[in-house]
Amino acid sequence: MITPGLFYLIGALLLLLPIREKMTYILAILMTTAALMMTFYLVPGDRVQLEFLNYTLTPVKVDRISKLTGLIFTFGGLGSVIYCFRICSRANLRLIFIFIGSALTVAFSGDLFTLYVFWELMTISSSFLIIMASDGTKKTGYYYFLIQVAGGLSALWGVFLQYAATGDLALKTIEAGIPFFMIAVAIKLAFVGFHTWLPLAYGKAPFYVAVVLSIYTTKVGVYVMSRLLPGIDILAYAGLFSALFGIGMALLQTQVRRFLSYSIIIQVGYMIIGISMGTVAGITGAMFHLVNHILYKTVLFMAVGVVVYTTGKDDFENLGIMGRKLPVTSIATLVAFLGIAGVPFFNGYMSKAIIKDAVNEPLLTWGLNLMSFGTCLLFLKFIYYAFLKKSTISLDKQPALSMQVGMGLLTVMMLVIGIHPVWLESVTNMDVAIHYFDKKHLVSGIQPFLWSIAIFILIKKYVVKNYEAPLPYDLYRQIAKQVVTTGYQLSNYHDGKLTKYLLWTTSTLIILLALLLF
Amino acid sequence: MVKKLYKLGLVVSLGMFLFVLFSDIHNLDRTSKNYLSEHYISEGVQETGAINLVTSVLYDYRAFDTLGEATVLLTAATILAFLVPVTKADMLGTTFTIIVYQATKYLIPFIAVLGVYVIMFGHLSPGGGFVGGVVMALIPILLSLTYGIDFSEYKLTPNTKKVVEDIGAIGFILLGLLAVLTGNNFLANGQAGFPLGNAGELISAGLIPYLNVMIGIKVGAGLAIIFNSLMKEQ
Amino acid sequence: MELPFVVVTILFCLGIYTIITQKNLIKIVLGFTIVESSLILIFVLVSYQPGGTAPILDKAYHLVVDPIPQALALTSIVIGGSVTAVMLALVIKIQKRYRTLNVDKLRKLKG
Amino acid sequence: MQAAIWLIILPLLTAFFIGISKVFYSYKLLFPLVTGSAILYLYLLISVIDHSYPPKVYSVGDWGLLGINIMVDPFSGLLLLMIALLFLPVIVFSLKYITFHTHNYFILTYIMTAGIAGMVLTADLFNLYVFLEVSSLSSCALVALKKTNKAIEGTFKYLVMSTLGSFFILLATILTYDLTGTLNMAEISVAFQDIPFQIKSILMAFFIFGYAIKIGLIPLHAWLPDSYEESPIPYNVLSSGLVMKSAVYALIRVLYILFGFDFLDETGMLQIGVVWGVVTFLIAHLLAFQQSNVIRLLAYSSIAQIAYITIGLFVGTERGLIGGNFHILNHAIMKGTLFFVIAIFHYSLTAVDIKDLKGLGFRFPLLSFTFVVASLAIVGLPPFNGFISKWLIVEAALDAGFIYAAFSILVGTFLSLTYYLKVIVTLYTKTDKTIEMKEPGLALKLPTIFLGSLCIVFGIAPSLPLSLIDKIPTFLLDHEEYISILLGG
Repeated sequence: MITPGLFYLIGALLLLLPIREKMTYILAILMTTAALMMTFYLVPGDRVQLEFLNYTLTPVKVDRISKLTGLIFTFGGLGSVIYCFRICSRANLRLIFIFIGSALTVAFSGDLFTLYVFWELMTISSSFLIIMASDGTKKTGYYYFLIQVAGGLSALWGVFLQYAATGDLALKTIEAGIPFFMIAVAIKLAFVGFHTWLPLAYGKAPFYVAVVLSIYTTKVGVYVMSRLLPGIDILAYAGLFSALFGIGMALLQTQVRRFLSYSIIIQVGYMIIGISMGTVAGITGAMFHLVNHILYKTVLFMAVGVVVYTTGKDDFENLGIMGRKLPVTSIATLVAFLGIAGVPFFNGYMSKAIIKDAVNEPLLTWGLNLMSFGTCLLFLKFIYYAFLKKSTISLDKQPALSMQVGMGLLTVMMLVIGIHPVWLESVTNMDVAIHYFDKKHLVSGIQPFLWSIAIFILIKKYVVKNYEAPLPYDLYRQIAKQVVTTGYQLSNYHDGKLTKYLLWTTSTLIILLALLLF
Repeated sequence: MVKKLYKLGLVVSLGMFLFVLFSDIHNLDRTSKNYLSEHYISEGVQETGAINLVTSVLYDYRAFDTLGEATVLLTAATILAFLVPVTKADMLGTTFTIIVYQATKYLIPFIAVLGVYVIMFGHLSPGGGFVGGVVMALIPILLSLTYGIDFSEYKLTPNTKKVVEDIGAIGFILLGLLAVLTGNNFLANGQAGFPLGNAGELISAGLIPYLNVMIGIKVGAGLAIIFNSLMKEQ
Repeated sequence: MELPFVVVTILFCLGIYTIITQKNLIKIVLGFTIVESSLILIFVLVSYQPGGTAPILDKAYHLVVDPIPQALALTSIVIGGSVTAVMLALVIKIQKRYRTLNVDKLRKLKG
Repeated sequence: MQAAIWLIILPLLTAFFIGISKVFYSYKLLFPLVTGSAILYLYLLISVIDHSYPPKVYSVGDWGLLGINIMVDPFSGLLLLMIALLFLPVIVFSLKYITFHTHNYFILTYIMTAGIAGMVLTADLFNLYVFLEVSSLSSCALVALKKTNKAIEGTFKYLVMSTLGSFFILLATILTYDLTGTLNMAEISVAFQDIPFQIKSILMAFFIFGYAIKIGLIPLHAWLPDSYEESPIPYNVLSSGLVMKSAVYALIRVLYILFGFDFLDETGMLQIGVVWGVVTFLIAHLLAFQQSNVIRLLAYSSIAQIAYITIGLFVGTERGLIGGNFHILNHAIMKGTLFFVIAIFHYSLTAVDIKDLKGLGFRFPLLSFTFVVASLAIVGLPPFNGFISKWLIVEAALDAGFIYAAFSILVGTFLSLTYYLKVIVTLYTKTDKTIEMKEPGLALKLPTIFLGSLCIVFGIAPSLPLSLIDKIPTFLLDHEEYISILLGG
């Protein structure tokens, strides 16, 4: 048995071969489908063990949660690879394959070593995706790489502490070094305060890169959090805070992709709350929400991608093209919108319902309602620009067929899950014992949506207004500046004077002697 | 001023440490005798066949060190040969009276004989390859000093000296390898069956005189190269 | 036996002091030769034995000094000489290129 | 063990023969002589490494304990392995790259290699000093090879610093002889047990100071970037890969064999070493970020990596020694690759400033990829070799209670990413400038890619070198075994 991620990694290697373009497509589809099939037939409980250095590693370990994550990862991989293989270069496709492959391996890893290695591999491949994209993204890529590696190293330190405390590298709830794992996960999740990379990277990177990154980067964080840090109460409030912050920031954005990235922060808030409950229902709800979120957020990113592809920019104004010229994209966007709004019979509804059921604190319940309401309000803005507002934007070129196929694939899946949520449970053998379509859930699901429509009509002019995005204050840049200044001063001391160097040398000798003698 | 005092302080404290170290060593109660040097002194003559124990240490017991230092000298000569320009040489413009030129001419054979003597009798009397080599190097150096570098290098071109130096070094290694041919370790002398002869005779001590010759050649040529290179001006 | 050690210590420290305080390149090289001389003096001190003679056993066995440090001293003299020669060559070269012997003017490499 | 002595003689003979062939045959004999001897040398190295366990003693001149012994054990086997991995690639590379003073370059390179092999193999304290001088003087000469102003200045600084270090090593060596009456390391080690604490500490300080200058720990490092900047770049591969490492080797040999682990623990040298390492790499990383010249950047990075090695070796546990030794090997490979790539850039368009590298990522895709791999490896990101050794070092430091050191290594990893990423990003920035360049041949590319691929191979299969390295700690932590083998032989 092998990890499905291996298909992607092998695919990346095979793409090195000098094959024709058509063959590339066939290869890509073949590999992604194979990974999907492989994941589908994995049996929970399987594991592979391996001796490395002097550890016993478990590179593959399947259980229900990882299977669910793996399924949605491979499915998203299939959709996004189909979406982008026509429009990106082969080098980038290779990086995308490595990225997806390592994300999948993380999802199936059974020990911290494997997890860390592929976690960093994800960082490396995604950073190079951003860096190689164009000259405009160099600085973004630099920033992204550094922040992600900082997170990775934090996780590594946590791994060391955990290993030193327990002598075990198995993937389970962490006992030592929790703060460091928290920082690591928080950076991946774009938690408020650690979120600076997310809008920057997704807003600047080419749209197909943003599509791929949005599927995996934050979601791997969610998965790892569910594995390592479940049931930490305080995080639920932090998640709520993060989501509310996301709502506020999203409202101020003028660029659709930045808007969507802040919306990711909101949705991740749901998952954090679910996981922090620590109960089976909570975690299951979070994982289902992860599935749903991947589906609709990817579709939204894809739709925006189509807009960027056809009109060249991703301002809100440009969305207007959607309603008139791009039928497939429009349908997909609508379905995704209803999904993200949590309207019954669309996919977001089911997981939100599970999470809401799992939460038993009034404050959090209210928070969840507020979050749903905020999300709806935000996306009404989106819908307004896309379908209601008059627009004069014209098409530069037609979207590629592959883009629409990839988007359609995910949309169909969304509809299936929305109409028949129990199917998702049965595929993964996770029974949460909940009646999705009874009165109580329907009401609580539809309520925020209706309210938001009402409010939207009332305060429309404030919502759809183009605010000036606030200048972001970035603590990390300040720290970096300090460090660079220190380095500059140190460098100034090396002014080439041999006498000075000799003086340092002799002083060292005396210090050494003194230290050793006394 | 502060800097100067600081430097002075550093050196003084280094001196203090050194003094502490020396007095500690001096006060150390040393009962056990130094078995290595005892052995060399009592058995050295029988084992190596050389009367001069320094030579026996340099060319037999610790001949490997000698190879290393020969290499260092060769490296220095190589560096100087390429570092300092080879193009034009000029000697301060001093001219000497004829007495100096003639005396130099007549002195050279004597120096050569002295050099050969010191090298050949290295295992019997004070001296050896290094000292003899230095004496031999005096010949080109004297030539350079009196007749100028041009003449000296006309008589003995730098290339010739370089080749002589290399041959000396290679010869040393090849002599060492002779023992390997007879199935012994590198640089073995008495153990490899080379006749040690009667201690005190010229042809004795196995390989030591030959090693001396090689080192003498090498050091002479090397020093000549170094000296001439340093003197050259553009 | 104390006095030679004092001399050696003073020589050594004087050399080091020359190296770290002097600005003139030639003087720095001289500092190195001073340190080297003091080291060779230590070799001599180490091998010294009261009443001993040079380790050449052409007559009957009698008290001789330790031959090993003498051999080692020879080696280190040669090494030191080579290093000094290379240093002087570099000084010549620097004088040609920089037109100065002040060590503080050697500042093309920094940072 | 006849092959062991050939490891020292063969390069020397080659160097001398090149000297002769220069006069009589000019360039005709150079190529066959150099390559033939390098290949033969590789064969000898492999056969010696193969027999490095259990350790073997070879007595030069058949004198046993009376003379000089050379000894092959796993620790020296590791250093020989590094010579084996680097030497032939460097020679092949240099044959194409070096166009000035070619003969001298090869003479000095061979002498330097002989010196390093001698340092690695010898079991005699004074012999160690002699070979140290051989390698450092020839290494100085190689720095000066270009004869530009900067090269001369760098050489002078290097020579002054390195000679200062040598003096203290020599002083300590003489006094050690005076105290123990012998120069054989094993015998010294035995005799040292009766020597008072104070004398031993001062002697140890001298040894450490002397070798630390050659290693380049901050603040003894200032000569190092200066000497790298204008030297022929293939030499830098050997310099950072072997010259620095041989000094580390000698230091560890002297400390662990002569003084013994218990004494190091007692004097607190282990703590000092670890703290020194931490300070060194933090400062070196900050300094490296400031550099605009890639070679200087790599030089500072070398200092930082050496500091990691120092930490690994001074942590004082088995895992630490394994990690440190593995990092010695890895650093040689990674830094070698980086220098090779930069050397090719320099060969093709004389670019050594970071800003000159613009757009080369698209011009030389494979080489730039190699550069990226090697720099990510040196930063310490998985799945490359640098990660494995850093993992081992951090784990060992944590085990031994040096928590601050372990944490700082991770901070250092982050800092090192900042400047390597700067170079990488510049490599892949498009530029409008039309680049005029010489096309690098296979002779330049092949060694580079060989070393670069090792970065990946040793990352995925670390057990290949670790099978050798795993045997090292037994001979260092407990020097009794080493001593008994040396005395018994």
